[in-house]
Amino acid sequence: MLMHEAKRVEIIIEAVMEDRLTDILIDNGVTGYTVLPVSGGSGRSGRWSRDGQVGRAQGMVAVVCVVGPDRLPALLEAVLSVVERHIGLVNVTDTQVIRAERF
Amino acid sequence: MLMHEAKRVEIIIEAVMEDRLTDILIDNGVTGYTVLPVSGGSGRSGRWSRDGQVGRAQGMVAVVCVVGPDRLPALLEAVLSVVERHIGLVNVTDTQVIRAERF
Amino acid sequence: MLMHEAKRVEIIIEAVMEDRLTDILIDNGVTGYTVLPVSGGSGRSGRWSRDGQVGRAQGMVAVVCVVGPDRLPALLEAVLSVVERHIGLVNVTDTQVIRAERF
Amino acid sequence: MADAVSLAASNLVSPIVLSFVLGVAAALVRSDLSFPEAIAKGLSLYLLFAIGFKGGASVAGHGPELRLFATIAAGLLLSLLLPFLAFFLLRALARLSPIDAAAVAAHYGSISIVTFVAANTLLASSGLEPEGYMVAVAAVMEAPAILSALWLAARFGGGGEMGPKVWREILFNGSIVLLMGAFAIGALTGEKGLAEIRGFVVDPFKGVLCLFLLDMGLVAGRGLLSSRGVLTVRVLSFGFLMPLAGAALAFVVAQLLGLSVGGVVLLMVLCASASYIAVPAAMRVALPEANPALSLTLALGVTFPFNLTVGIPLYILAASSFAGP
Amino acid sequence: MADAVSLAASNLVSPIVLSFVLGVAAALVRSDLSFPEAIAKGLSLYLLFAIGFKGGASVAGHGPELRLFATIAAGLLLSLLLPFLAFFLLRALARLSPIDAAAVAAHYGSISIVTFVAANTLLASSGLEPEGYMVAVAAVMEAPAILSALWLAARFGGGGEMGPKVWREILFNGSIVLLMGAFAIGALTGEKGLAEIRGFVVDPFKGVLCLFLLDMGLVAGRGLLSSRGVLTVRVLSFGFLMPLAGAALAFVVAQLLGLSVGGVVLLMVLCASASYIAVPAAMRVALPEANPALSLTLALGVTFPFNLTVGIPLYILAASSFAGP
Amino acid sequence: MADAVSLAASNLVSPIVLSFVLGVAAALVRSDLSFPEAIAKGLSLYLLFAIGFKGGASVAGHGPELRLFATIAAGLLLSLLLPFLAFFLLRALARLSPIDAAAVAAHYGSISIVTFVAANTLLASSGLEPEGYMVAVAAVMEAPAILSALWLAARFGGGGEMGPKVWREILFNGSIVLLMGAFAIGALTGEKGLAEIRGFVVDPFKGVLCLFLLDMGLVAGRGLLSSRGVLTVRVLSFGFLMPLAGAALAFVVAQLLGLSVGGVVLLMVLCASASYIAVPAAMRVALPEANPALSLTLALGVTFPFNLTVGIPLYILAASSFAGP
Ligand SMILES: Nc1ncnc2c1ncn2[C@@H]1O[C@H](COP(=O)(O)O)[C@@H](O)[C@H]1O
Ligand SMILES: Nc1ncnc2c1ncn2[C@@H]1O[C@H](COP(=O)(O)O)[C@@H](O)[C@H]1O
Ligand SMILES: Nc1ncnc2c1ncn2[C@@H]1O[C@H](COP(=O)(O)O)[C@@H](O)[C@H]1O
Ligand code: NA
Ligand code: NA
Ligand code: NA
Repeated sequence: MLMHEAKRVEIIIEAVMEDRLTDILIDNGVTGYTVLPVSGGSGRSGRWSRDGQVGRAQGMVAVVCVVGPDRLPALLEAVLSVVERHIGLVNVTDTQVIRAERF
Repeated sequence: MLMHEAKRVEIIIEAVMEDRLTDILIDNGVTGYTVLPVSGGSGRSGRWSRDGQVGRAQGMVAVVCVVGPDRLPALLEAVLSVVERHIGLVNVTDTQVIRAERF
Repeated sequence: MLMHEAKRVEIIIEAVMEDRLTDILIDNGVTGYTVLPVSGGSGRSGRWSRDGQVGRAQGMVAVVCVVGPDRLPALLEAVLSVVERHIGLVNVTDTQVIRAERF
Repeated sequence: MADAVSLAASNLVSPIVLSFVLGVAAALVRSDLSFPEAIAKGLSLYLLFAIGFKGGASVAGHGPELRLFATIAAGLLLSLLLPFLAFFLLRALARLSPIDAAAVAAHYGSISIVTFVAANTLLASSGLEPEGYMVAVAAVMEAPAILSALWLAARFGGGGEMGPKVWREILFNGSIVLLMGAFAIGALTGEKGLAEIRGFVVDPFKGVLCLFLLDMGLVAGRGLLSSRGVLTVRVLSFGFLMPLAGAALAFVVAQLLGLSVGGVVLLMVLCASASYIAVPAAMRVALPEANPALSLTLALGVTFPFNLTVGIPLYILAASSFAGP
Repeated sequence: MADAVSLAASNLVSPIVLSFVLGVAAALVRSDLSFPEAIAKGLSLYLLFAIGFKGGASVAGHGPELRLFATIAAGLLLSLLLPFLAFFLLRALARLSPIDAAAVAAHYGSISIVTFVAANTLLASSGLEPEGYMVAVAAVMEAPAILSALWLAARFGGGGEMGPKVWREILFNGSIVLLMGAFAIGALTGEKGLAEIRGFVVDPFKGVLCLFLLDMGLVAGRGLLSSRGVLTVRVLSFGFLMPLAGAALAFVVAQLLGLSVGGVVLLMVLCASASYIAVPAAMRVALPEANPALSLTLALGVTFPFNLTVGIPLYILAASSFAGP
Repeated sequence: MADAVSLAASNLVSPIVLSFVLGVAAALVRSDLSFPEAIAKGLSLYLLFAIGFKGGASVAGHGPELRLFATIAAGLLLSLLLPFLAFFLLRALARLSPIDAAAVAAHYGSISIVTFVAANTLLASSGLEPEGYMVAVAAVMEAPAILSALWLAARFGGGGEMGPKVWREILFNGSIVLLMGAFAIGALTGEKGLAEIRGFVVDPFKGVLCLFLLDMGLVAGRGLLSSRGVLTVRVLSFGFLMPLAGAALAFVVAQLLGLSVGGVVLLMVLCASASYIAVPAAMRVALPEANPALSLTLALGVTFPFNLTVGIPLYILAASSFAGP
């Protein structure tokens, strides 16, 4: 099967910032992203869990975005503008996709 | 530690198609897969969120499947037969596993 | 943008073992990890789904941990000590991060 | 006439309708108010169980009737026929493609159980207790329209997948099984069973319905916001005309069946309402080429609020005017 | 005898049992009906809180009794001993490996709180109000069997991990803490506290139990479907014999303790039932080599339905026959 | 005085307070008892809807009053001013950085709706029915403190982001919209509406509150365990002093407004309590440099339990002593 090179960008970011991040992704021409819930974690700011929580202040979400390699720099620039002041983690992995016309 | 090459296949597919996809994975000799819930996303068909939804029509799931490299072509063939007519995204990443006998 | 090499370790492990795993991660100097819920899956021990379940005996979680390459061996050693006797899947992928000082 | 106005007014200021309005309003001002998916599903499980159980218990009280079977048969037939009417209107009036028209037609041939529940509640507070078996009629009307719509899609659009798997999924769809199962339990345990769980299925019922409608308002409002594009005037007008056409047809059939005023209203509501839970999922599987935003926005964003606010009082008015002196 | 039959019959057509049956049936026809995990957990939190609170409030009404402590001690002892009986039967009759036998034995030494709740509900509607402190007995019987089972696993199977961490997890297990905590709150606030929250812990209780049993039916039915392989006739027969053996033992002990008819029944139910929430999780941690499908299918798919439909009426019959004219 | 002691005692052994205590205790012994996030959110949606609706229905019963508007204006003003008092104390007493002090100040200027609900419930059982419109006062006091705090952060700490988007988020925050919306529905449908859904918003209310407080106890206890580091004695003392200061200020204002004893208590509770739902999220967006553990631990781990156990009875005592012979 013919596969095409692409980048899988995974952004773990505070739940309160989800909308700001995805707005900026769309504004920067990203054709799609997927949000995965996160149930807990740990980092320099301590350990946390969503169990029993009502407020949105504590907790992260994972946003996965598969893009063509050429779109990566612009996307990272955009992401960084949101993540900068906030808790967040960005990792980029080489991947391959079918149906490249979508990215 | 001894690591073995493998492929991490991530399939983001409509929730209503989950059973059809996993049935076909099992039929094609995949030894295992894991389904992650997805809380929202955006694509050419618009932005969506599972918040407050009752029906299963809207929404995706992420199916992760780690396989030995030799099994990849058959798996992709099988996956494509389900994804083809439906909304869905497949990406394949090189990865490494311990305990290769399992894949 | 300057990117740094890192490893993305994804551990799919029984939900009852989550705390033991994350305790050992922290004890071994891992600076952070993120836990994703898993809604179902299949493996040699059969097919399962979290739907309607009350107990924690059945079901897995996915723990994602991004680390600097130098920290990988120690981390895997630690993870294996927990996974060994239990159902679990570990895969390691090359990735790139911004802000390497965090890993 | 004064009665009609006062009925409509009292409907509009009921907590049930206002809760829906609140949800829509919150969505439109882009509030972040939202229900977790699990809670929304939990509320709908409760409503299906409670309405099914109460319907069954009421049938147990009255004993089986011949009219029960006749009404069920009529419901089945209506559900099979309505998609043809809808398809025709959608092609002629709304100018949809055959595939999209077939998909929307499936929604309108099927029923909206929440509209049914809301009508039931309003009828009860107007003293127009309907036949308990109307719940069973609702259940049998969930699926058949899908069959007609897929035939239409295959005939005119060359699409539509239909295997035995799809059929099992449609027939044993969760909401049908729960509704019919709870109905059976209610019928088997009767008044005694109802007395045992009245504190669950009766007392808090209306309040739970309010909360559920609040959530539906949020979902409908957000759906309207995000799919404003698909709603042309032609499409919109279908969302208002189709319920009236369905209700009119049901009115005639219900009179032939000799249903009580409450029963007439409920059959009208079933025909006037459009599915937004079971059918959308079935369409994604069997007719993936159809645009899902179109059906959902019409069913949940246009026809549902129309029925809830204007339709139900209208149907009550029609049914009671005809009923008597 | 006529009484026995009518009791069993009335049990079988109670909404509670029928809801479970509905769940199993829906699973067997492969309906997609399902409860979100969060809702299932929420229902179980409610049931534990309500049953604990009501038990405590009832103790507050009657004052502490010497018999309370004797019964708790007896429950503890039974829970420690039953695994030995179960282990023996599982090795001799069902031919399981030592590790699997030990794991299953832990489940049967512990208790099923939902079976307890269902029995309580049936007793209440038969006018056989049990001692309120039986809730505390249920709570203390949750964990001890794990100790015996792990000893058995270590002695005969060379397996089983047991650290202080495992112990804390078992003792402060969520369901034990909630049950005992709610019991304490009920005991402290008494009738007055109960009056304050009666609209929550009493009125809707039975209906919530129905919904929970519907979910359990779904889970049990799906479990049976997916693990038909593990259920040999020998293993199956254990699932029916063990509750009878446990109930018989409990019957004797309860008579020695001088419990009321309701109390006798509940002690029988506790000994006859098998854990499917707390113990399975503990076994995955401490005895991961054991096959979890075996224990779960037996406890939830065989013994639970057996107790719910046949067992409880039988135990009531036994306890009341003996109690006298 | 005897009255005061008995009031405090009866408060301490109410199921509501004990449920919170149980949650904290379970967290401290590291039990795995936990509520799914969806259930916790569902409970809070229920409480907001019910308290809002009942407040509105009660206003409908009494008709609008001039005092309503005066009290709302006073609440607004208090909410704008309290952050300055808090900021001063946090800088002088607790020695926090300007940014952290501003963030904590925002929490204490705003309100805790659960504390409000608990106080309401205790007042009702003491026969001190407060003004229904206090719910509206609570709603308007949720957001303004954020404005003051961000001004303080910008003025003294050089931080704080404030765009129109942030403002819309704060004003149309889910809990504000639901509380005010339900209040409006209650006010529109009045006693009749209340009668329709009494079985949902009134009867089970206290019990639901218990379960929610149990969950809050778990979250508070776990928060305390994991952030022991941030709580110096100086910071801790703020957590006790600030509610007293806020309550004292509110007491004076409430007397000037001429509120009933119940109304005085509720205004004191609003000023004495600190937000832990809406404001924490707003601070993460607008003031991300502030340490969130500090505010949350203070609000939920210190001030909330203080108000629940000691504060509310104290405020009731103060308000009733003054009210008359
Ligand atoms: N190395 C890491 N790998 C995976 N997730 C991480 C890592 N570091 C931080 N996180 C996630 O990001 C959140 C915030 O991290 P921090 O800002 O370090 O407190 C944590 O709670 C984790 O959910
Ligand atoms: N480039 C992408 N990266 C990650 N997820 C995507 C991407 N494109 C689409 N998706 C996901 O797939 C769903 C359907 O995509 P589409 O068919 O483009 O509407 C979206 O709602 C996303 O959840
Ligand atoms: N190859 C695989 N790819 C992804 N997930 C897997 C794979 N194998 C096993 N799993 C996950 O691990 C769980 C236990 O696997 P097993 O021990 O093989 O029964 C499964 O239920 C899946 O959730
Ligand atoms: Na219809
Ligand atoms: Na037992
Ligand atoms: Na305050």
